[in-house]
Amino acid sequence: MSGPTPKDFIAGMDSNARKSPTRVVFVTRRTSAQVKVTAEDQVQTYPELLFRAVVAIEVLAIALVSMALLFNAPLEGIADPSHTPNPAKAPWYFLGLQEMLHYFPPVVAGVLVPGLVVMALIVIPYFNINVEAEGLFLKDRERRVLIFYVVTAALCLFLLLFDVYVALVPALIVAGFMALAAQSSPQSASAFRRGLAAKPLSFWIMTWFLFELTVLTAVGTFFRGPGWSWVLPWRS
Amino acid sequence: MAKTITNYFDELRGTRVWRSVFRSGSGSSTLHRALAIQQNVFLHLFSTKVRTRMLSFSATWYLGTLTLGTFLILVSTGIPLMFYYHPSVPQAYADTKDLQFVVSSGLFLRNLHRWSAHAMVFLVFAHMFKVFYRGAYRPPREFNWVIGVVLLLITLLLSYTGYLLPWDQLAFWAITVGSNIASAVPVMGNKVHFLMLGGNVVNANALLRFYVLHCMILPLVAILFVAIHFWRIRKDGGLYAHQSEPRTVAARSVPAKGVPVP
Amino acid sequence: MPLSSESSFEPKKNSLSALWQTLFGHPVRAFGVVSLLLLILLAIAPAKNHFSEWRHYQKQYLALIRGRGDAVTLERRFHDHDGIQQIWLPQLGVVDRCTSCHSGLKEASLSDVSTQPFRRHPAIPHTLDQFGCVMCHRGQGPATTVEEAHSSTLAWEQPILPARYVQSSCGQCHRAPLTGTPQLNSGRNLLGRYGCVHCHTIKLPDGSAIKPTDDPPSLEHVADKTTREWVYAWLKDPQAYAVTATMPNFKLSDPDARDISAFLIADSTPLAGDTAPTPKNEKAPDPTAGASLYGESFCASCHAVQNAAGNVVGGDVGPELTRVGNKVKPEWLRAWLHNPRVYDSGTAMPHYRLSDPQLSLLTAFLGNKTDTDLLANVHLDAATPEQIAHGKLLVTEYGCASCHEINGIKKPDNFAPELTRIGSKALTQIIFLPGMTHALPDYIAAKIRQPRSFGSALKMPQFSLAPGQIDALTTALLSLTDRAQDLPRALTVAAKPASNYQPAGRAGQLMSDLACFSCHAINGRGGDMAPDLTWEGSSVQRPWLQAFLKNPGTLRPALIRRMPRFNLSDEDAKELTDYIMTVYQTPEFDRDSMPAGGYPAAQVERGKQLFYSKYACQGCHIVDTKVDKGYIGPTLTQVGSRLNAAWIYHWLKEPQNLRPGTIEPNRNMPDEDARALTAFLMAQRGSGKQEAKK
Amino acid sequence: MSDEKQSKSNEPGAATDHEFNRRAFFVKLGLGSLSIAAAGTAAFSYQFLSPNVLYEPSPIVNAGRPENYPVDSVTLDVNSGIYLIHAQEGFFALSAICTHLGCLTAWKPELGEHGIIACPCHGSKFYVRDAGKTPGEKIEGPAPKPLPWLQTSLSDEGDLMVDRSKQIDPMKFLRV
Amino acid sequence: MTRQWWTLFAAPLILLSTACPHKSVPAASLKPTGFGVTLVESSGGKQIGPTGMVLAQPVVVQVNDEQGTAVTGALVEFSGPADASFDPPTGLTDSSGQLSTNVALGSMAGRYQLTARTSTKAQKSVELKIEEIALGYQEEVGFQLDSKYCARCHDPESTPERVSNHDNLEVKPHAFTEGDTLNRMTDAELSSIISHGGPALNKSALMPPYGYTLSKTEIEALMAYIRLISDPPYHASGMVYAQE
Repeated sequence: MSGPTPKDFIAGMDSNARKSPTRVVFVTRRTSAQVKVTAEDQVQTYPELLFRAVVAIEVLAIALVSMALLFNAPLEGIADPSHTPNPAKAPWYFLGLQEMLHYFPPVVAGVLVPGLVVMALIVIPYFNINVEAEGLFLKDRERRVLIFYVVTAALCLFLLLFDVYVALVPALIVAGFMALAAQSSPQSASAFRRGLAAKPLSFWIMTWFLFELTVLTAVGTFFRGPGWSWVLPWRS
Repeated sequence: MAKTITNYFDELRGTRVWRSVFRSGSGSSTLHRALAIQQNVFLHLFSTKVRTRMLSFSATWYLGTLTLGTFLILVSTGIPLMFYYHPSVPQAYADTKDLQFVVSSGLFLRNLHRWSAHAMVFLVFAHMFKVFYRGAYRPPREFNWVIGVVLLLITLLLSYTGYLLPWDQLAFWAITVGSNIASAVPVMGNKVHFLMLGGNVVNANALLRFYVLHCMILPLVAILFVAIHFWRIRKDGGLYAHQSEPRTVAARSVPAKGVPVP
Repeated sequence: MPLSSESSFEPKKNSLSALWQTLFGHPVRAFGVVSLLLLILLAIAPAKNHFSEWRHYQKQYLALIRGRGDAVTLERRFHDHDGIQQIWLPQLGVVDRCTSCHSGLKEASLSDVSTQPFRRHPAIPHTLDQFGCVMCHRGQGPATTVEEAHSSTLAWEQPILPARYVQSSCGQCHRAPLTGTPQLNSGRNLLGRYGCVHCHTIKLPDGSAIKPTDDPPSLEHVADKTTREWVYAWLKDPQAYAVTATMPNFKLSDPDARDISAFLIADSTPLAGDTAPTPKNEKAPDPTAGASLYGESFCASCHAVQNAAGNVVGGDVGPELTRVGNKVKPEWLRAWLHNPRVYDSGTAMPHYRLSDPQLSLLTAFLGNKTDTDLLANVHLDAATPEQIAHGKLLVTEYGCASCHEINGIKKPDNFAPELTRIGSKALTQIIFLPGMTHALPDYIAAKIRQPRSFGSALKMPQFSLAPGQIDALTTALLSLTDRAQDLPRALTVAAKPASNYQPAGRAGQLMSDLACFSCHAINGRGGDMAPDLTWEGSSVQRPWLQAFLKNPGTLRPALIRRMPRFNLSDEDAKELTDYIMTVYQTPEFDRDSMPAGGYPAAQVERGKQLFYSKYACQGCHIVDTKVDKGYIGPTLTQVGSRLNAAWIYHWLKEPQNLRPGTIEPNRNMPDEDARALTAFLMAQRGSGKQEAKK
Repeated sequence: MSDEKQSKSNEPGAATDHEFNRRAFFVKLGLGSLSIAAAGTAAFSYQFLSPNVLYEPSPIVNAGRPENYPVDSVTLDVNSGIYLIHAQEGFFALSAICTHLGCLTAWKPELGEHGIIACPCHGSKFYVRDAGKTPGEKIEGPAPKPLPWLQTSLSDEGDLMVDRSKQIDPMKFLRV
Repeated sequence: MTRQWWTLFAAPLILLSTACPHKSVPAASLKPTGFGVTLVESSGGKQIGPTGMVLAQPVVVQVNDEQGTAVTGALVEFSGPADASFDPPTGLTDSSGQLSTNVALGSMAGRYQLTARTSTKAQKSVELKIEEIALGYQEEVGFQLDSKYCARCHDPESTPERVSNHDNLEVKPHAFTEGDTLNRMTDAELSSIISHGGPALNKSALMPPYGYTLSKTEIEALMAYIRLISDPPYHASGMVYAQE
């Protein structure tokens, strides 16, 4: 089928039923179904997708092989329980955790926070609010802005209490964008602000999490030296 | 010459033996192409068709594919490495050195394994965030998202257990620091720590446990979950395509008869 | 990314983008190109493996030996062991692949090759196959790349040991001194001699600890001996008082030195008992007589004095005496010379039985050895209690009691870090100074050279050591490795156990009173300045020994260090003689098995012939003072009345058997020659002239 | 569906013969590269799996001083699997590993006239000291070959050395 | 989308280039203020020391001008075989025209040829060769044995600590450095004279036999030492390590 066909609804694979409701067809007895579906363009998985996938994996392999040829994996002295290197660092993906352990008691940073994060990740799809994918401040604006300010202030206070400036900075930046989003409307002239206004709560939480994760991991990896004190990576 | 090879391929795909093994014969018709997917034990996890606009790079960044790629590289480099590795103290360290210095290309394989492991952790994270920002976790895909979270944890565990195996200072202290986090869990933390290390400190027991987890249990669990993950993509209606994205343009972008089938 | 679809294809801007389009514009093209790239990259891995460093060196080696005369042999020997070479010594924990590149180590015919890694290894008493390389040279044996093997970038083990410290490796297994390791031997001596082990514990693999060999004086009665001003000057700079002083410089500030001196003097208790005999109506003693008494008593065998040219002349057993007059109080000095054992029961100084006039002479002579500059600028006010209290604090803080006995302060345990395994200290545990080479030897040497450069708050004092001594000490410390500690007992070469032999009875008391062991060794204990006396009873004749103890004559004219005269009483001399003659007898032979005289003249004459012609003994010994000039061995003019015939006979047969290490060569003498020589030597009873001289 | 596909391919400028051949070339290039890579991987694996160093005891055994072996003695070194025999003619070494299935044989001085080597597994027996027989020769049993003679030599320090990796012709004795 | 596709091709090249090690030579930062035309050795040549250790005396060289007067501020560089080291390796001559450096010889026993170099005003290079001897383990053992057994007669130098017996002997022993005499002896002859004494080679009986006192290895060590220190050098040993 080529060329646009005027129609009201599209029976598609889209999952957002509110946005594109599926047409319901009543089929009477002894009448064969006559459903006109404008299906989306599809191609054969083999070879179209597989070829691309293979090329993607090959490109990845090229990158990794070059890296393996250029840089040797680290290997230090034999494990010696009597000599602790300073600093003793966990694998990089745990350095965000280790950085938090520097501020919070182990139960909080090592168990509570990661546990909550994993729980949050698991429940995200089942969380009603996310399904709507509506801009956070589009509805019930005053109340939500109030809640936002209270929550942000509480979080900042909490971080300040533990002197976690490393986590405070990303939190404040994200909060700043959220404040901007609260002031933006979908009719805004700026595309950026239109975009901000349309972001749902889940987006903001995830962005905050991503930002914190990146900053904490980067700090733990590059900016921490002996005694978990600040160092500059370029001044080894 | 080139032609002969092509013919030979076609002939090969037409033979009874080929057909008995792969069930799909030669030919480039849509049916044959569909059969090529359906009748292959690995490929049948995919649907036979995919929405055209999902082929575009920006749709997925191919992050899931790339993650699978790192996993394949890790398996194919990890198995050879096992041939030269004894999970015992202090032999493990000497073996790692031997891999670096005397085993032919051992250093290369170890490097590739190590960097791929890091890449996999990174790609899994990236994949997760990409999926989230595209909203691809929404019903009916919510359970596949949960499987994805489980796979993230498995990936972290795989990487973490592998970290100890060289038995060097880096490994030992990273695992010591990491395992002490586990013992912070109230009530059962110490039990978990004890069970995980097979003792109170990181020693030969811990090495053996981590080895078994790293080489045996976790990869099998990972493969199982990856299979479910892929299968669920098909069952949940293929790769998620957001309605707000342009489709007509994407639809035109791929020539229908793009790829000649060898 | 190469997966861009054709729809995004824009009109060709330039040839580069056209090429990009051609190669990656379509998945199929991208697949072809990317696969090819991957293939090329994958091919680099085995190629990299094939062009590994060790293979490169093996090729170079083959090129090197190709043109040589014995190329065929060398090549065959090389190809017997192709590929990576490995020496594996499970019991030592050594895996060693150095010979993969160092291919010519065992090839004697490559002695003219000077390029590394193909040099021949110089001769050593160990074989490569049994010891490997890293046992001695350290470095990383399993490595097959130049950098990792030698520099060991992450200090997996230790980097290659610089050649100047390589003797330390011998010390890992060999506890006893070796001929070929003078530096290690001297370093080990210095550890004891400079008292390092007073503060640092160094345990040996057998569990014992290295013991100090210096004898820091007790300070319990220091006020009897010296003045506060001297203590102050000494504390400020011990080497200003005596250049050979082993006491280190603590770099004390003026107030600190003032307070410590105040405390030490205040803390001192007077020595109990009547010690100093009061001199009676003294005349001014004659300085020349004092000097000659100093010389006759052979004080210089143990004590050194700085001469006008600034050279330190004399022995190093006792302290240098150049400025002793500044140090000691005359009454203490007199008491000390009278009987040193009263003040210090363990001193190495013999108890000379000096007469009162002699005491006065020596006291005056030594008391005049002063340096007016030494104490010229030291003016101390009376000590306040605060100063004394602060001094005590400092004395505790600096661990003075580790070396000296001080009233009211206990010797601290583990005052300084234990050095038992210092030679294996991980580089990651070391904080280097800026600009320093990151290597253990450099760290240790720098620590010894200038301990306080690692931090002004550090307590370790500044020792006064020559560069060679620092190297020696570093070598000795580097030998204290994990491997040395953990080596299987069967593989170590133990040192002779330290002897604590103590002669018994009154003679034993006499021998310690005379400090015989300061110079002589008996049964493994004692100094090496004078002959070993273990078999002295078999060696000498009783009358000679008794006379010698009373008045030691000279046996070796070229020696400057000699047995002093102790002014022994007859009964003391007899007591000692009896003990020596009875106890110190060798089980090898019976000393009375050969007669002292009555040898046939022909045999004596034959002995003389043998002495002068066949064996040419006159090269080292003197029998006839007119003709002979040999100054190496003892003079034999009176040997007939000195030694036993059986001793001479057995000595001639096998001298090292009776006194290990003696330089008298073993001549493998036939019995009759030895007998004839014995007869000739027993006939040498000295001329009357020499008797008279004595 | 497939009809739609077909119709799409007829778009102008889509797949000319030239274009098709070019694509086919790239496919072949890709598949060819991957097959070479696969073949290379096989060679690579062979290389990788062949160890370059071995942690095995040296084939050269130091048997100690010759004086420790009296004339006409047969000594079995269980650890290294060799017999060291001091015959009238001199020293020689026999492998103690049965040529049948590799069991460790035993020295039975009480059997035969002069003692024999017997394998406990399948009953092979070998001569050692019988006159007129080459030591190592089979008496009976399933062993296909006689016990091999191993190279013996004297080290610089005068110790007896046996090289288990080198077999020599029988009846070559080492005289000390 | 990057269009720098060529980086993919460049990667192997980069790989190859990283495989080749680069050596950088630090430039001398000293600026000479004077120039001489000759370089003479003041002291420190022909020393004997153990391998790798700093020689007891520093090596001192002097730079002179045409008139033979000392030149101050001339730049002198020391160099030697790879593993010999100098402290300092370069320097300017002092007011007496001299520069002294502490030398540590390399790890191999043998003769080390060190080079001192200065340049004239016309940028012409002037060189001076200095020779030192390093004792290896074997030679060190030989040296120790020499001092214990041999030097008392063979070394004519007398010190208060060790009086030489050399002058007391009717037949004067050869100093071990006398290459002209000792080099003519073969190893077998030398070994024989040490083991069996002078009469073995029809020489003086004053040389006693040491074959029953010293072991074979000790005699070999002694010979290695004698061969190494002989002057002129013994042809079959005393390997010369010149600048590589």
